[in-house]
Amino acid sequence: MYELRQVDKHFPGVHALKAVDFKVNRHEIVGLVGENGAGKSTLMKVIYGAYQPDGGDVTIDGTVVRFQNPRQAMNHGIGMVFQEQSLILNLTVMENIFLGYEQQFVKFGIIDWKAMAQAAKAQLAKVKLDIDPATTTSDLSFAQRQLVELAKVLTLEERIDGDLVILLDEPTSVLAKEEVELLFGLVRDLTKRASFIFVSHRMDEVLELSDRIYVMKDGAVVDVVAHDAADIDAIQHKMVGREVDKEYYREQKQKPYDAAQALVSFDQVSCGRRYNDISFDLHPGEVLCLVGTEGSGREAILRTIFGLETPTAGTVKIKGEQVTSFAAQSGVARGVGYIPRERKIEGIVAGMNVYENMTLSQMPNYSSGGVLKVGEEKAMARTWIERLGIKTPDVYKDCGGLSGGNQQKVVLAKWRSGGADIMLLDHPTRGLDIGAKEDVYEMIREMSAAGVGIILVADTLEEAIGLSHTILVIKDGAFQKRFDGTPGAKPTLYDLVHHMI
Amino acid sequence: MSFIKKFIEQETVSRRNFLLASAYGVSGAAALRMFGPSPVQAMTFADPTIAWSYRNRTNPYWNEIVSGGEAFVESLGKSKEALTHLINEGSSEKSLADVKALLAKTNGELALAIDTNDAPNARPVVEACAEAGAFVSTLWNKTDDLHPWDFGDNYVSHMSWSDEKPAEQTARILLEAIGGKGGVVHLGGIASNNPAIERLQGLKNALADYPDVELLDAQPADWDTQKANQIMSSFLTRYGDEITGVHCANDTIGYGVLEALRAEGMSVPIVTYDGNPQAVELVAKGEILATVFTNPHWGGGITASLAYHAATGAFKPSEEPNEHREFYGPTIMVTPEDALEFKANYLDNVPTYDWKDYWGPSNGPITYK
Amino acid sequence: MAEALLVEGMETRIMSDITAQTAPPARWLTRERVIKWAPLLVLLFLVLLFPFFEWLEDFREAKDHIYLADSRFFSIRNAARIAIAATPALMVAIGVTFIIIMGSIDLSMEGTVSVCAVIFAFAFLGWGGTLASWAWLAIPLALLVGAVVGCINGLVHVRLKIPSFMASLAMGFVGTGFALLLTGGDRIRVEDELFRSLLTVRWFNFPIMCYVALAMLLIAWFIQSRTTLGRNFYAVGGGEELAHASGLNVSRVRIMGFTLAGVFFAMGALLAVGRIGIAETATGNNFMFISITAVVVGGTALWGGIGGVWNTLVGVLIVNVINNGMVVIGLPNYVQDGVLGLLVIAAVVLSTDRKTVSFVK
Amino acid sequence: MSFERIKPHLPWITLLVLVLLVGIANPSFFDPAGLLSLVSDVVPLFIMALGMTFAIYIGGIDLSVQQMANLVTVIATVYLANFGIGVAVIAIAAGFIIGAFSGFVTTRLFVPSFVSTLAMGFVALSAAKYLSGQRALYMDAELRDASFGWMFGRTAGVPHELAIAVVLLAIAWFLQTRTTFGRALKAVGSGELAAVASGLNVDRVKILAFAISGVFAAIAGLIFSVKLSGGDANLANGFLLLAIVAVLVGGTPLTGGVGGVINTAIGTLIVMVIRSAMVYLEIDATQQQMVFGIVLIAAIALTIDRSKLRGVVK
Repeated sequence: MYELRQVDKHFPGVHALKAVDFKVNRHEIVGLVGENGAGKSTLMKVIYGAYQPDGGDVTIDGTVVRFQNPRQAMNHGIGMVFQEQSLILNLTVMENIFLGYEQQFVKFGIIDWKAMAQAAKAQLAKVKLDIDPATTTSDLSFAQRQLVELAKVLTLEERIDGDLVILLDEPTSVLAKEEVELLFGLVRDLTKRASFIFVSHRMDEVLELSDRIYVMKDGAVVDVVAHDAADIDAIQHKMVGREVDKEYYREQKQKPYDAAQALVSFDQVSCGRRYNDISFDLHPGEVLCLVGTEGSGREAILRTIFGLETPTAGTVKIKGEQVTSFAAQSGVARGVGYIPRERKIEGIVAGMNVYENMTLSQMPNYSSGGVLKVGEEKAMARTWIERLGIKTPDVYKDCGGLSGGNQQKVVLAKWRSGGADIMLLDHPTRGLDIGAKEDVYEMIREMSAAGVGIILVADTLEEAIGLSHTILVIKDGAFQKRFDGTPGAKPTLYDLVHHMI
Repeated sequence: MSFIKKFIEQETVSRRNFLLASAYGVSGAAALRMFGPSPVQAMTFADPTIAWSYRNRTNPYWNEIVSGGEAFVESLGKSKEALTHLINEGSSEKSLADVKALLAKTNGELALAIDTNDAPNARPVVEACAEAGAFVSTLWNKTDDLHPWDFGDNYVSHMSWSDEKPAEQTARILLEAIGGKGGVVHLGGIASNNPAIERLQGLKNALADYPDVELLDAQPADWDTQKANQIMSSFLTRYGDEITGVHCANDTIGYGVLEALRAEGMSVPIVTYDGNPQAVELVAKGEILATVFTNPHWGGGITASLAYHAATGAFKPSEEPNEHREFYGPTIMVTPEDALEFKANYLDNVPTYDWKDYWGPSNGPITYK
Repeated sequence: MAEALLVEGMETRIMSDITAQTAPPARWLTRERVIKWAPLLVLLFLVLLFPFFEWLEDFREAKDHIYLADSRFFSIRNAARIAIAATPALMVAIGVTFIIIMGSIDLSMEGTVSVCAVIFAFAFLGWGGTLASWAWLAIPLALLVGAVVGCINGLVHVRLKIPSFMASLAMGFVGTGFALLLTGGDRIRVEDELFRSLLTVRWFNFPIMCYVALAMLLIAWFIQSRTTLGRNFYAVGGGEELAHASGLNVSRVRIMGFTLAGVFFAMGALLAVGRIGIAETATGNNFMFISITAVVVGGTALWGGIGGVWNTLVGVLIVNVINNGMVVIGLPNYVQDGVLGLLVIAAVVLSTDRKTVSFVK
Repeated sequence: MSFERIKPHLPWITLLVLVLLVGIANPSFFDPAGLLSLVSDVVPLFIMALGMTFAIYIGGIDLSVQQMANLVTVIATVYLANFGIGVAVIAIAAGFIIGAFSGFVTTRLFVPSFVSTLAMGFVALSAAKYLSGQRALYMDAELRDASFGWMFGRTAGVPHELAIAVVLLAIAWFLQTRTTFGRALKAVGSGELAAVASGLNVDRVKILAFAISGVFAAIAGLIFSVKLSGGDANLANGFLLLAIVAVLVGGTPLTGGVGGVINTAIGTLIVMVIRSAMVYLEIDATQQQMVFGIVLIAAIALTIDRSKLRGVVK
């Protein structure tokens, strides 16, 4: 019903889409996978009208259409649920749902709030969300917001006579497992009324949900597989274009750590309502994974060690010394490195180039008397660009223009080159494609072998299990259980989930 | 709060004495002769550019000044447009920069009439003109240590008004009108402006003879109608019926005060300063008891004329006595009795002045305290 | 310029049952609530503070003085005076409130007010000089002029992609310059008794202009809360790109916002002329900083999305109460500026929710 | 040569075009002595704008600079007799303290700099009014020349004022590009949260930026005071908006992290050219302000590099 034929899209210096054929049938869920930079997001933007293709046709039921902007696409029944949280937080739920389409509730220039609330209620019912439509959006949980976004797109149903195509861009990235299940149930249910295009980095989820899967690589569709014929390894092979390491998490490289000394010790530490009474030790060479649902307190623990949060009770020791003042500066001075989840906001400074970003945390090492030694900075940057295989034309490249994986490597280089021996990794592989993920895993093993203590909040449970020496399960800010992760004796997914929820 | 105020006022007085000691004490009289009377005759020009530099066009006072300048230019047989306007918008920096730009443009062939916006700005303006060989006459603002005779011919003249006496006279009219008892408030100009200081001093001088009248408060209204309006209404709250008279530093302040009183349906005697047409009408109606006309039209014309004629060599400033270099402008008291007559003579029909009678209407040499 | 990032995204949240109703705040006196009402509390505090100083002064001089009852500051007549002083500024501040809610800023008010005042006065005098003639058409004309100036401002900002700070600052110069060009520096008196009854006729102790301002405030509130445009201001301020992606014509909303602000600036001009009976190039002077300060003091955030016209009313009153109160208690004029500055800082500090803002510039 | 390549050079191209336009209309504009004099007269404004650049570079603004300069003109005039050249130290210290306090209020108390600096400006104004006794004061000429006469001489035809400006520009440029502090400023301006997460003491950087802005404003006030040989609480009025305009026209947007002190130098020159064009082209007095505004819109439209205004134009 909805079809792209031989669609091309060029940007200066990039052939982003190469004669892409893409088709969505009624009541179908189509998966779309590919590495970062494979052209997924360009394709999506063409579909929902943010970009106009340079060549080829977009057809709906055989009629050629051309969208100048997202609104025109919406008027043809194409809606988008965004990857980033795209609700406007200071508005109420119903305002968000009908944003841009308030006119239907306006009588004599006056908005009929009651009518809007009623209509919003109906939309929320579609996604089985029972909340007051007048709630301010910032008061909702992430999962609730995700459902509101879906409800917002579903308003197309009333507005459009024809068929609906709804794009779901990484809808599960902020959701916990059971919430994902709920969302999937909902989506399957909704196929009665709409078709879906599902984009995710989580291969298992794509496989589980999709009827057909489009695999993209370098701006072209390289394969289309049906649900029943799908095989993770085969798809990954197509995406990456080479054999994926069987030892995905590099377990063979996991070496025992030195339990004799402790880099970080938490002794009955509490931090307000975020977490309570947490105790553990991190040793040199150890990969310690904090596992829990969103909001269980794992990030807050990381931020405490780095100095961004001040605990309300208990003792924190770093390298034997008790920490009294909690500030990022002192964390850095003690050799703590932090790879934040919000890479683009907290990780790199967009607008600053590669070497400037790499030395940001360690300027005293590259200056004397406050005067920078730019030559040394560049030399260091070149060394690390080579060492980590960072893809950048030169050290002057604005980091905001690098791909996600390379940005992550720059952040890593920043800490590693500064000699950080306690690394805090918050979702380090989030949003990275398989190749980049493997690079990150490789680096974690290298650091571990070099005696760096690592605390990890992983993107998936598999990742946590595969990478860690030790797993701590946390629920609602309280410690639940400690698992040992020696290769061969690793806990199972079920073991962990059992204690998480 | 008056105890705080008293304390701070005492502090101010003692520190002001210190200021006087430091700034005037060392060698106030021995003025620097940077450019000295030059031995060679200053170069004169056949047809110098004539320019007026002033604060802004939004104040009727300056419009009158400008009209005088334009009348003078027309008397030379030129069109009005021949007068170059430099407007500083209340910025000394722009005032100086514009003068410098004009000096560069005219290559020094310039006859400049200027109010430098703020007293300290007069020195660099005059120095720049002298250096470029241009001729400058100043109005109102200059510091006490700066004198035309220290710059040979190039600093032609300075005209100011001694506002203390006329302000004292209007104050007396006000104090008589309220029967010599009660309370008055004063709304002043920008606090550091010379005329603002003198006009308040005039009021204080008059008050010395009226022991039963209290000066309730004096606040600067920055020559601004809206600000005067707000301050007056606050005064009404603080002092209420105690206010039996209002002394304003100029007409525009007076308008704000009148409106504040009108809003309350009150009527309190007020006096103002400047003699703007609108104020004169109000005097005629009796809404203002008195204002002082300083003849800005003549002032604007004669200042330009002095600079121009010195520049053309029609007269040689350095040969004139000091009282022809620094002098007070004329003042005319306008009261309800003579307001209409005054209006007919000076405002409705602007008299044709002899722009070569430089010092006729002037009011004696400037004296320093 | 004023940029802040909500830490919302990084704040960890406890998520239990996905479909659960969001729990209503358990306590009545929550932090959020206190912060929301902080500007009003500051206003109340100030209203009680100045009479205290009056009382203190009389107490030291051993005069009889019952706190509040004998206060000159705390009286209906003074309330009317504060109201008169505040009305033009309130109109201007309401206009700029809409812009600030959008996360933009408008610095063109001084020029716009002057232009509107001057054109109004010319038209009013030219068409009869009294409200009882066709001259009343000067009022809609002035509002139209305000709308046009605001619209040009918005067009320059949106179409030329110049940040609003710079675009409106330059438009302010143009406006003042245009007013000067029209008047040549003259002041225009508007003496019509009927028009001046805005100031001279009082209902229940307050002059008519206060009721006009109140009516405009209600209209602004209506626009803010009951019209699509008003709600779209909040959407744009809360997340412009998201609003755009939702199909909102953000450019149109912005231009409409600046146009609407222009209308309110024109209203401010009319009331300013009504108050002193004079229209001149200087009519707009001093509105810029005072109105923006008032908006911020009222609790509308400069980074957009938060606040509204009632906040602005409170903010304008706070600033005017301080100005009036300082004179009333006899504070020496040269400390008044400094005290105003410090009180403004204090008021903003009290009404900022430091927990939801991670940094401010 | 694509348009993208030209973009970063637009500010000085605009300057050049303006200079040529004015010069063609009135060739006397090209007189070197006249130009030199015009440039040296804009020095106090330039120095103030230079300081303001630091505040804007981190994404803030400093509205206290004009009042700061007012205060310094008074300080310099009042204390010249007592301290001689030492008043420079007092002036700079005053600038630093008031600027740092604005910075403190902004960073620690979360008051937007638009309001905090405006308010601190009022405080400085009060101090200036109090110190001056609300009068225009003037310096004793001999004392002035003994302590600060060197500021206004000429060496080899170059006004010393200009030399001071160049030295200060060089210092500011060095600070911005070659020091850890300058790097930290850029990080704070472009991505404050990442700077925090890199362990930078962001609050200190921001407070210092405002303090530097205050110091430069104080130096501007001092030079202006010496130039005018006096001081009062309104002497520096009219500087503020022009200083902001100079920074913006130079191509340092209010969003921070882009542009810098060299841009401000160009921006100040653009302002100077536009302003003196009024005189050179004999624009009618009542039209000057309007023309200034219109030319300004055109200049800003030309000079700002929109691709670097990350995200939306607000």
